[in-house]
Amino acid sequence: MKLKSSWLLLLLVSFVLFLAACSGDGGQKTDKGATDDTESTEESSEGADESASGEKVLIFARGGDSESLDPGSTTDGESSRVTRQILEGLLEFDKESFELKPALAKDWEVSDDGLTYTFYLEEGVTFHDGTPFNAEAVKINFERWADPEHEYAFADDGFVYSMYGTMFGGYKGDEGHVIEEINVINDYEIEFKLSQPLGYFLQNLGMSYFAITSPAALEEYGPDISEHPVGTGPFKFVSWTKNDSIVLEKFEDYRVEGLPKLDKVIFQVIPDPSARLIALRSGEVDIMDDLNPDDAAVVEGEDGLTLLTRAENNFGYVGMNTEKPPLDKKEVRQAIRYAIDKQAIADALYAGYATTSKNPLPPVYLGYNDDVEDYEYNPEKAKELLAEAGYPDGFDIELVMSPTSRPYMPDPKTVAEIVQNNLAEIGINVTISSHEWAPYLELTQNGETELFILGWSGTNGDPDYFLSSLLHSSNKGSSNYTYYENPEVDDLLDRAKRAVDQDERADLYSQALEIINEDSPMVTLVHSTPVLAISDNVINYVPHPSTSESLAEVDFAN
Amino acid sequence: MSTPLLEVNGLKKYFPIRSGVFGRKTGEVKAVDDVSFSVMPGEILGIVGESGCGKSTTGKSILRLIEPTDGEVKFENRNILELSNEEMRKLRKDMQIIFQDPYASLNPRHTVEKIISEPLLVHGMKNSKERKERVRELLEVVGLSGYHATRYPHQFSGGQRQRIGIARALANNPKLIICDEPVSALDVSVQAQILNLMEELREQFNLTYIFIAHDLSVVKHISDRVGVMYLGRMVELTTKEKLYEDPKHPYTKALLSAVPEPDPDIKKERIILKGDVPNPQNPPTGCAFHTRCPLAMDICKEIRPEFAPVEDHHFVACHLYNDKQ
Amino acid sequence: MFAYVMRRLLMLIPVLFGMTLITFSIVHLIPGNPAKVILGEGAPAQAIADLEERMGLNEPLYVQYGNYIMGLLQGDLGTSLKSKGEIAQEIWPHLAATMELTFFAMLFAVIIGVNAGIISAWKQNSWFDFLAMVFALIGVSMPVFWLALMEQWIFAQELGWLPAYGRQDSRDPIAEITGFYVLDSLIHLDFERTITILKHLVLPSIALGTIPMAIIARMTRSSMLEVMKSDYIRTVRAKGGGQFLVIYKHALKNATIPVLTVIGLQTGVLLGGAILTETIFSWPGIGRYVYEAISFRDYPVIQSGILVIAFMFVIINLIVDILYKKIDPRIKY
Amino acid sequence: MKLEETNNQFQEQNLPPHDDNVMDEEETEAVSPWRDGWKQLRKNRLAIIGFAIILFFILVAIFAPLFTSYSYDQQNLADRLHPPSKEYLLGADHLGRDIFTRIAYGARVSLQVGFFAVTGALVFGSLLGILAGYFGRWIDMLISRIFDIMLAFPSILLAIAIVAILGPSLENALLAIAVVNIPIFGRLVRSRVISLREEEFIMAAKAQGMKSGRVILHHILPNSVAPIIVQATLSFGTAILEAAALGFLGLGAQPPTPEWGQMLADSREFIQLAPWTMLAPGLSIMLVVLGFNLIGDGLRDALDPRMKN
Repeated sequence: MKLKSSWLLLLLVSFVLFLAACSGDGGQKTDKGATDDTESTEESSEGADESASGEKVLIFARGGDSESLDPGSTTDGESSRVTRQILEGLLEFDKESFELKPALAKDWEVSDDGLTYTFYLEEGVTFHDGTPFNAEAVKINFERWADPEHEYAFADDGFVYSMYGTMFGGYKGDEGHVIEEINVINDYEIEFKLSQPLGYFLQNLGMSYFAITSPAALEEYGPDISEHPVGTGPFKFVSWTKNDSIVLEKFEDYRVEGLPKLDKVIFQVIPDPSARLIALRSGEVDIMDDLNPDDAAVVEGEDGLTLLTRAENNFGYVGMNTEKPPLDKKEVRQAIRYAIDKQAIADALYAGYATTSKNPLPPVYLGYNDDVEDYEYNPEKAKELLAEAGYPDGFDIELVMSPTSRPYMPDPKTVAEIVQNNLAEIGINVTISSHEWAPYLELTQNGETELFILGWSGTNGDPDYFLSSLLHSSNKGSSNYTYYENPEVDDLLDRAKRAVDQDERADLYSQALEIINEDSPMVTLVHSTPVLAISDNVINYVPHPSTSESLAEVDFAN
Repeated sequence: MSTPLLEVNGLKKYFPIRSGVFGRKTGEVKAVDDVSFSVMPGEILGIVGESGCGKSTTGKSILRLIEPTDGEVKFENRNILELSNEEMRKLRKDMQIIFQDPYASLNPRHTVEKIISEPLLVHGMKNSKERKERVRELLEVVGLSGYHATRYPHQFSGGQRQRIGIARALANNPKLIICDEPVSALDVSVQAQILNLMEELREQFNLTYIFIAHDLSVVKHISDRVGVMYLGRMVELTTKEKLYEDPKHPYTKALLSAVPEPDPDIKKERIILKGDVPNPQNPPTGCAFHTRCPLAMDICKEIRPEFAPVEDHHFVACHLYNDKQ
Repeated sequence: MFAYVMRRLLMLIPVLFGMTLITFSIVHLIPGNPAKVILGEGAPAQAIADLEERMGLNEPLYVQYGNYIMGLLQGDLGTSLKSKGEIAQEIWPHLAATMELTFFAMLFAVIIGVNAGIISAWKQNSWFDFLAMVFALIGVSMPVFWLALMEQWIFAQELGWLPAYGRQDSRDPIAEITGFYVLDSLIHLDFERTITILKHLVLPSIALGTIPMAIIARMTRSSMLEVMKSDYIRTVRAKGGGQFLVIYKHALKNATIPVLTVIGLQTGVLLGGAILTETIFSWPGIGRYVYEAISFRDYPVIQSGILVIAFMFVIINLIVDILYKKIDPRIKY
Repeated sequence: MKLEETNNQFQEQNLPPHDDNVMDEEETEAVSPWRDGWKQLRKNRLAIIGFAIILFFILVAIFAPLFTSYSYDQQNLADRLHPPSKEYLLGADHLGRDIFTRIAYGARVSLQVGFFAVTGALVFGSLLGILAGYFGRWIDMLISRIFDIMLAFPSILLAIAIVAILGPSLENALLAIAVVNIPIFGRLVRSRVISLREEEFIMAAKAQGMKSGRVILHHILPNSVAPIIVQATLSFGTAILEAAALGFLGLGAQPPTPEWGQMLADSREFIQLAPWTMLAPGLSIMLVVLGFNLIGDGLRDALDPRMKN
């Protein structure tokens, strides 16, 4: 008996303490709430940019956690966002575009045949673990990605470098693999020999996936490298609480004098966009990515917050499996393109932060073809085309989608509902079925879907990454989800890939886009301009179209 | 005499006791331990004993409502313990039971009509009109009225319910009815009414009863022969007259001394049994009664007395008498 | 008592075995190919086949199950496909986060529920009783996720009293010792931080604890009403003076059984509800860990996560049963 | 509050024995135990409120088209996130659909899910419970262990896993909820059967020579119905909550089906812009569940006072 009452008493006491603690603080907060709303936000964020120890700590709120911090073995944007701060590649992209800039390689040369690239490396750079950065380190990293048998490939632990395979034509021993050999000329000079020209070879090297890890760390951590990244970047890795936060701190010996400005960067996971915004407004975080476009107006109207946009680097589309009847008929596909009101989608769901698209390529890209004729919203024409194709009364069809928010499409479910509504007008009866992201991709890859909603974001600023991946027949079963096949297009894309002259490439891509527009394997919907919000006292933060930007120069005002 | 209607030989029912980590069998309660007797057609055999002595278990084991552990139950010369479930089910037409608790033994969600007509249905009376007729008839036989048929058990008093129970038992004209303390739950005034009814019915329908009770006064009223049980064993069995006039077993004597005499002038020495009924999980060795027996001898602690006739139709299990033979 | 505990532990073995069988079959029934998931968009078929072979996915099912059980017996919960990390290590912080949240939710439920129940019974048919029981009824019917959203809207967004997400101030993360942040902050003697962490606990604990709170209130009230009919209480009442405290003490003792019952029954509900609460409040707990693993088809995490949650549930029920037995030896199973 | 108002309708066993001729007047009506329960229930104010709530939602579900000039999937993008007004009683959602209309049609979905999930769980649970309870031995061992194992998993987690296997859809969510509720009914029925098996009237039925099937169907089942009905009513509420939770996680009904949980999930993004969109679906879920809980409590008091704790 004594035991029972005593534990209850203990609970009682602890709860009273708990309440007392909360109410005490709650009172304080109420005072704040009583003053002007905006003032309180400023107040708290001002107090917040310096932590108790006087450090500059930036909190970056995002929707999902990183998969892995080994940049080569993941294709996940949330991973490269973080690794971008810790590791660097030979080259990097300019702040707002895909223009190449030197990074670990201060200079480079390309042979006339486009088969030999020589890089001159920065000298005196050290990794976070104190070991020196040199040509040998570069070679080890590239060999690790290319060769599953390499001692640091960790293939037995499930490490796969699929971005390397995609960008460099496969792995060691594969027919299409372009990097034939890598020669270390001296500590600070390295040479890549290609087996065939690759129009976007340099462009690839700017991607955050091909960043250089300290070989000593690979040796030390083995497969745990995915949780202990060691690079030459402006910030050092400190800790990772899964599904919660990743903490980075300033790398004092960073190769660029005076950078980084911040002492600490914390990537905080807040899955729900509205909770993320609440946190930003209350000063709990400084930057939030993936703002719901509808909330952009809220942010713009609020003092203390600034709305930022990323440059268009993507497009969202409704894919049509060109092998499945009745979608195998070109007229049906064109009818569907006419039936969908892209403008309404852009206006309603992106709150204006999107432009309708006619090419499966963003307008800033090489080879963008502005001359193709857009399929304006025209239900009448759509009905005619349907009748022409032999479906005057429409048909039943399934539309598959995944509700996961993507940069090109913050709310796929709503898009699906609008598409369903649009197609109903021309007699096509759409059933929506939603799946989780991973099984959804598998379904579409296997060509088991009819209509589906997807999109594509650029990573290296090259049109090949869009067009070959999505529409080259050799990618059926992987990223060619529409199962589109046109030998003419294949040929144009192949030639564009190998051409070294950029004007020639642009022309080839324009021609391909013309044919694709006629064949209509997909309903291109919009190029979205992802919006994000930051606290006003964060300065020098420039969102990059690839979604990964360096935070080295970011600082707090005052 | 003709052949017995029912013969019980060496009937045993042991309930296992499980305990410990693995729920192993660590012992058993010998609820019925080697009981034998027989019942003649038209006879009323009373079985008495204190509660927990195994008399109810005996009754239910005979009907296989509880599966006996061992022994032989012969009904009209068929060993019913060897019958298949279906054969047994059919035989139940002839062997019925009236339960002790008239409140618990009637399904509270059925009308009287349904309660009484159900056994008719399961034994082949498919015509519902016929069944209705029969239910009315039975109700009147047990002293209720036809209009009671549409009511539910909770609308009746205890005595009325027991009448319903009797009507149900009678439904298929059984040969044997085991009455498991049919009146012990009732008021004394009602008890007599029910007992009288049962006697009338026996004559009317030529029934055979095994009448189980915990007090001798009730049994005296109705039985032809009486068996006395103690701790799962039969200790004495004889005709009613002999039992009441010349009880042999010390336990029977003690029981009888507790029966109130209608005539207060008759002085009677009351035998008070010392101690409690022993734990049936761990019954005393030898004669189970020796711990409480005023006449216990050394041999009683060690050897179990045989259940044997000491006179004609008078069986006793006691060393006092075994010696005399 | 010892025999009882031992028997309960032995009875656990087939249940645990069945649980592994269920988690194993769930994972193998979920459509989708783990190798493809790992390799991501656009992996060549050969690479997939190679990976399948390396992962042992080509082995017959019983071999895979055998390997799984052998691994479990050695404390190996597998490796996450997504992060490539050891699940046994990854799962602990999540588990700690959920346990802390569940604990405070239960604490809230017990303190409020027991007291409301006692006072309601004491003041039977008063306005307090009426209000408390109406609240309890509404509480039992509350969709946890809606309550969480409303709390977030009102207290975090509109009033700004309490934080909207997470376990702590992320600007100033705690140095973890046990993974239970309240405990950790107390160990650091950093009481300011304790308060911050408690503030983060308030909204999710209330969301999660409302249903058990309502059930406890109702059960305590009805068991109290029976106690109040007892002679003991009648005597105290008749005497008058200071009676409330006497009865309160008496009542607390009697509240133990309903509280234990609810803890036993509701832990599962809490652990399940945690998936929703954790998503809304960005709580890095095990519910979210498993849920995200399901959407990414991280099979080993799904398998081990579900198993760990079920295991926790089973253990808590075991403890509750043993406590029952200790409190009231008459209870038999 | 009448929660405690115990009635003794079913405790006949405890009544003192009456005189033999108490109730012999011919007029006495035959009072079935069900009717007693109903009488008791009618006196329970809270249960009546519960009935009123459920009746209201049933009417709304049936006559939904009469209440509104919109259809549940009619989009009007120009009016998206329209605040409540004359035109849109409860406002419009992110696709400019009338929330009131969607709530009304959503009542159909929720009530149907509740009904079919509970019926499914009840039928299979009772079947297994009877098998386990009546036949005992290894059948009981097997079934009871399966129940133990299923109950070891938090139900919503198990339901999520089942939906993950089958793919998200309303039907699969319903199936999952039914499956996770099977052991609840199974255990209840099993324990009922085991306690009934010892009752004398069951033994009496056997003594009459009835076959097992008849004993189960005519004697055990009818006497287990009261607690089953109570549990079914309470489970109705739980099932609706679980369906809404699955819908909230995107694992339930598919668009444009107006499922309440899913509506809540959709409106969650607009907590800043249009918080009213969250109110109606949440309140509807709560009210329906509350209604079933009130009825369940009332039924428990009326039909089966023994179940109370």
